[in-house]
Amino acid sequence: MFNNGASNLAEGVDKAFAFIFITALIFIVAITAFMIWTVVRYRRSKNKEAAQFTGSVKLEIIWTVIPTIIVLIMFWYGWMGFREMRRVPEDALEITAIGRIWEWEFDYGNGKLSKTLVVPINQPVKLNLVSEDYNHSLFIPAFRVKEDVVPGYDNFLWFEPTFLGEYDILCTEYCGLLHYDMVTLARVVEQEEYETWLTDLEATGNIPDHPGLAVLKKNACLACHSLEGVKLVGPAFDGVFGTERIIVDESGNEKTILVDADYIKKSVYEPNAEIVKGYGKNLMQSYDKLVSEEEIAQIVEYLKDLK
Amino acid sequence: MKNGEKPHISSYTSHAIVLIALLALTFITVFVSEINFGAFSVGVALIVASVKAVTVLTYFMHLKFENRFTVWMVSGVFIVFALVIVITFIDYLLR
Amino acid sequence: MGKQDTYSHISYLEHKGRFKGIMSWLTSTDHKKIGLMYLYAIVVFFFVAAVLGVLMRIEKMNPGPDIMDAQTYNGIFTLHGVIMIFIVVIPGIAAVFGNFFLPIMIGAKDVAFPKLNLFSWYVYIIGAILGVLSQFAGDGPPDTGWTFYVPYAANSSTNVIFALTAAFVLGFSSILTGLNFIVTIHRLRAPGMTFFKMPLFPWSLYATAWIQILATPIVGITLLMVIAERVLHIGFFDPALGGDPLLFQHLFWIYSHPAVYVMILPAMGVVTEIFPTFSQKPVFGYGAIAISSLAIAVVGYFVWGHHMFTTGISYWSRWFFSFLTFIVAVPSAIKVFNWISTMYGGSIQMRPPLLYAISFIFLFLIGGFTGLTLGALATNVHVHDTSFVVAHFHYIIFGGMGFAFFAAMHYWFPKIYGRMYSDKMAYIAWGILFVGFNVLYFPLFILGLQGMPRRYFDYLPEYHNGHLISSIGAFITFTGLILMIGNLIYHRRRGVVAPSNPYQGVTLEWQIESPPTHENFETIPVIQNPPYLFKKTEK
Amino acid sequence: MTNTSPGHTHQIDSETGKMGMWLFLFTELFLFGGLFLAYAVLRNTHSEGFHKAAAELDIFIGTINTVVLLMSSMTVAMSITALQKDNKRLAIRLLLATIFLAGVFMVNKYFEWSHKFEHHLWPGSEVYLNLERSEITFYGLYYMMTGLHALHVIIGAILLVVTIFRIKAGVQHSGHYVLLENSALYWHLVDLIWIFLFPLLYLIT
Ligand code: HEA
Ligand code: HEA
Ligand code: HEC
Ligand code: CUA
Ligand SMILES: [Cu+2]
Repeated sequence: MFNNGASNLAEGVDKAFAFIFITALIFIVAITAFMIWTVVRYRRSKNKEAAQFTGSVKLEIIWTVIPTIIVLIMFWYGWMGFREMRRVPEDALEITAIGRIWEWEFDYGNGKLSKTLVVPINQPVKLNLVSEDYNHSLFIPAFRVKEDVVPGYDNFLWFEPTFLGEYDILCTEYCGLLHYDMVTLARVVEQEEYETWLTDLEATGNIPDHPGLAVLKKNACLACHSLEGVKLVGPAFDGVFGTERIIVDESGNEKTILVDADYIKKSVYEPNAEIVKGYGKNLMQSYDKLVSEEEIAQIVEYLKDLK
Repeated sequence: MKNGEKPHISSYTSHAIVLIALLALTFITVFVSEINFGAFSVGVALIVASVKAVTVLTYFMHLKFENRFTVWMVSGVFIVFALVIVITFIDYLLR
Repeated sequence: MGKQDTYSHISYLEHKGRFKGIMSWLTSTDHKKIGLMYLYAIVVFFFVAAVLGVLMRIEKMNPGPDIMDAQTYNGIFTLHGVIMIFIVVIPGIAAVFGNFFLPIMIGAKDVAFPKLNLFSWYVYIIGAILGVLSQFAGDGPPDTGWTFYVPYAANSSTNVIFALTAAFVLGFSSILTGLNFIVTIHRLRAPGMTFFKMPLFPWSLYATAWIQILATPIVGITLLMVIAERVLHIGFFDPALGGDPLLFQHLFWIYSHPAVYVMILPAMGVVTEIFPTFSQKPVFGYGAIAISSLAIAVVGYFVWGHHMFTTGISYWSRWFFSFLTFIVAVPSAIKVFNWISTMYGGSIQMRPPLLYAISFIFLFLIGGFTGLTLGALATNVHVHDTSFVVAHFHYIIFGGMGFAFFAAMHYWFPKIYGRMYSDKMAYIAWGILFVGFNVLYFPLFILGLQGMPRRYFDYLPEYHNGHLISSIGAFITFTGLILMIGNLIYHRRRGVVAPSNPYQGVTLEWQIESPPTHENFETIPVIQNPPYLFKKTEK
Repeated sequence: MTNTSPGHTHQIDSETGKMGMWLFLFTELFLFGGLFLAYAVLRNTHSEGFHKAAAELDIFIGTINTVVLLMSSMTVAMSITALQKDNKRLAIRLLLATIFLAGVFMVNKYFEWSHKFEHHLWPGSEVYLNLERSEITFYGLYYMMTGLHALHVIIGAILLVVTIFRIKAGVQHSGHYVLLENSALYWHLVDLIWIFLFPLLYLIT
């Protein structure tokens, strides 16, 4: 294909593609050439009288049977390439890939979490796919693997990287606003390098978060609200509590209000009622089903301390 | 009616008989559902329901006296629907 | 029974109903006027959606935000998809040319239920208006993509309900049209016209109508379920409430795959009419073409799962759907071979409709074979939800159904309006359109193979070149389309007066006046011969 | 339905009308079909909860309603016979009986639903959302299926009322009764769907 396959599965995919592509090329060129030839050869100025035959059972059978055989071969190639993708070797390294709006996270067990995928070369890797909210899809073009990350389903994929390097990981199931930005890297490294990397990886997953931060993480608020003063989709969270804001209410009037517990609650339950000036409407959805009042209180506690 | 052919007129009694049969089937399912057949209870209930449905179709809905094509259509449609269910379950049962 | 009308030689365009002016159209139950009303509505909506398409291309000319933000982009491709699929191509050929020519081609004076026919047009307009309203009313443009995948569609804060209702209402209109056509074909064929003496365009409409009737209700109820889910938080699909997100995809594609054959079958019917006429030769393999339409309809009903190969459906389910997907390709192949054999040995007159029909085959081949790439399990894993898919369906919908639509417009234009368009302009427009089309969509295949996902507002720098070329193609296409439509609009009133049979066609529509009279036929013809007989049988 | 466009001055003949109706019934069938499919799938994944929740439904009311609908199906079928035999009065009476039975059905439904509502069990309510996931799904289906069905009962009854007026006006008579046949077909469909809803929702516990 157009970039070299960097996993063991690429061969099956590329073979199926090559067969279909070549067949297609032959048929498309042949049929187009035939059409052009007939149109020229039998043009009215040269061929006044049209022949009047109406069909031929023999030809009909030929062009039913031959395409049937060809498509069955295509099907077979496709199936063979695919069969590999579902046969996970026993010794595969298992990593959990978590998809949430709009980031990937890879759980190496024991609380070791990483935003990029690092895997050793020539080692089968099985990714268990977990979604925390909507449908996502984990796609690594260079490895020719893709599988949807569907909430409530235990999907998986596996591959054995065969070349060192860095490869894109993309999300290919539409998941809302920053779907296009749900991109990260897969790094294929030598076995030793992998081991040192894993040892050095801090087990952040084991340190309990502030309960408020846990709520923010669980609901992927941080996809839009940074904790470090950066403006993402929504305003940054640090230092908001207790400051003044200009907001635009539903009838378009501007008001200055103080950020307090009630305002935060309202922002979460009815985000469109009062929009912070300078931000778009309808970007943030209501969380009234997802975040309880208790959890809001925890968020408020957390934001109070966040300076 | 076309070609002056006479429409079939079903008698009142035949309708009454059909009703009695349908009621009998209803009571049978209700009764059977009290006994637990385990996994089969769904099957039994659905079979009885299908029998009832066919009865309604043939007698009340006059399929028995319609032209051939209507009968074909109706059966075809039910087959298509059954296939849709079966094919969907290739996914769910073999997962 | 009833009073006997005297036949008047006034064309349907001038025929006076109870009302005058625009009301005479809006209240007319004449299938021809209804067909034209669909045409005008569809053309308008096509422009709207096409402009949205061009906006997307401008945005993607360069990486990074250029003329819009991500939310707007998501709204735009959703509206583009919803309009194009539900408002433009699904009614498309069937509602426009089917309405206009089906009764004429089978020797009837109208469809079986003319009032219902008018009613479906109103339902269609209501649906279309709802679709447009979704942009303005409530909480902002829906941003789910035309596929409305749950859980996202159940949670998005935008105005999804409007779009869902619109699709539901439009589906209802489509069902009623299909119902009307089936009954018309069964009950109103001219005396002597058996099923196998019926022209092939009606045949394709017949197969289409069955799909419309048996598939559309499923998506209807599915959309209602999503609405219920949003309004009442019923847990059908949302896993947070115990639902099953893949169930939604099954239900959605049970309709939406067959729907793609609703788009393409009438298109195939159109070109099947065009090849014999311009070759002055009976269609090759009449029976095979007729039966393959039904085969596509029947088998095509059961392949929906090929849109779900990577969602985690069971191994054997993937196997089964892939297998059937390849099987449906065979009847399409049969048709292609029969079309090209129809030209072989003919006396071919090259005119714009034939040119469009030939380019239809070319583009359909590319779209079809890339469909096979998508249908093979291994390759699907790589190209699913990349711009390869986008290129596939633009080739097969715009290149296939779209070009067939243009072919039909040129072919039947003299019959509809009684005027001729300019052939020269039509060729120039075709040239620009054809080149632009390929420049626009071919790069998307390559991008997709490199891994460019679809529905991406922005992209990684390595994909820049392809996007740039594609965007340039959009402008070329735009020019070509404007020329083509302009040519037709201009000559609608000002063209040379057309004879009743400018291309020496033999099907019934060419045996009556141009434009047809209100009653279509002075006397209902009695059919003795097969439909495509260019020379007398007695030698 | 009569046809105003010239050249079509005849009334739609009964075969044409009936065929249209059958096709329409197919679409109705598939409309419910989608729900049946959803039922099958969700039941497959949540069988425990479905059993538990179904046990809460009142089999008695369900049975009564089944009997009522079957009877109404018979009366409407008999009404065709009556009209064919030119017995206009009997035909109308049988239709009235059908509509009455439809009313009984709806009243039962009303009691059944309001009983649930008294327990604050309606889609989206607090109680509802605090049920087990699988029970939520069952009740969702229950409300959607019976609700859509009830809507069809109402439409069917309206159709029957219209038919009565057409018979009274003499438009439908022993020589021409497409409308009666079609509304009867529609009514049977309502019955047909209930025949499946009843065991699936009430009996399978
Ligand atoms: C008019 C509409 C139309 C038509 C006719 C088709 C026709 C086909 N489509 Fe396409 N398809 C779409 C519209 C259409 N499609 C759309 C809109 C989508 C995207 C939906 C979305 O996600 O938004 C899609 C997506 C789509 C997918 C899912 C991709 C994905 O998301 O992963 C697949 C997978 O199998 C597929 C396959 C096919 C196949 C095999 C055919 C076949 O019917 C093609 C058959 C034709 C030929 C094969 C060519 C002619 C044959 C010959 C000349 C003979 C020689 C042939 C042989 C020797 C084999 N299509
Ligand atoms: C009939 C179907 C159809 C047609 C014809 C088109 C036509 C076009 N589409 Fe298509 N498109 C879809 C159906 C269609 N599309 C669907 C279903 C999707 C998927 C949506 C989703 O993901 O949910 C999609 C998605 C889609 C995308 C992918 C979005 C993404 O995944 O990020 C893109 C991007 O380039 C695109 C571009 C275009 C362009 C540039 C055209 C152009 O070719 C349009 C050509 C027309 C013109 C250039 C102009 C026409 C003329 C005028 C306006 C002149 C007016 C003249 C007078 C008044 C006289 N479309
Ligand atoms: C899709 C992106 C998005 C997500 C996800 C999101 N928000 Fe927001 N949020 C915004 C935007 C945009 C605004 C500014 C507009 C407004 O006020 O509605 C905002 C505003 C706010 C405000 C007001 C902030 C201020 O500076 O006045 C609060 C508080 C808030 N969000 C809390 C949350 C919480 C808690 C969550 C998660 C449970 C969350 N948000 C998830 C986009 C998001
Ligand atoms: Cu996650 Cu797209
Ligand atoms: Cu498909």
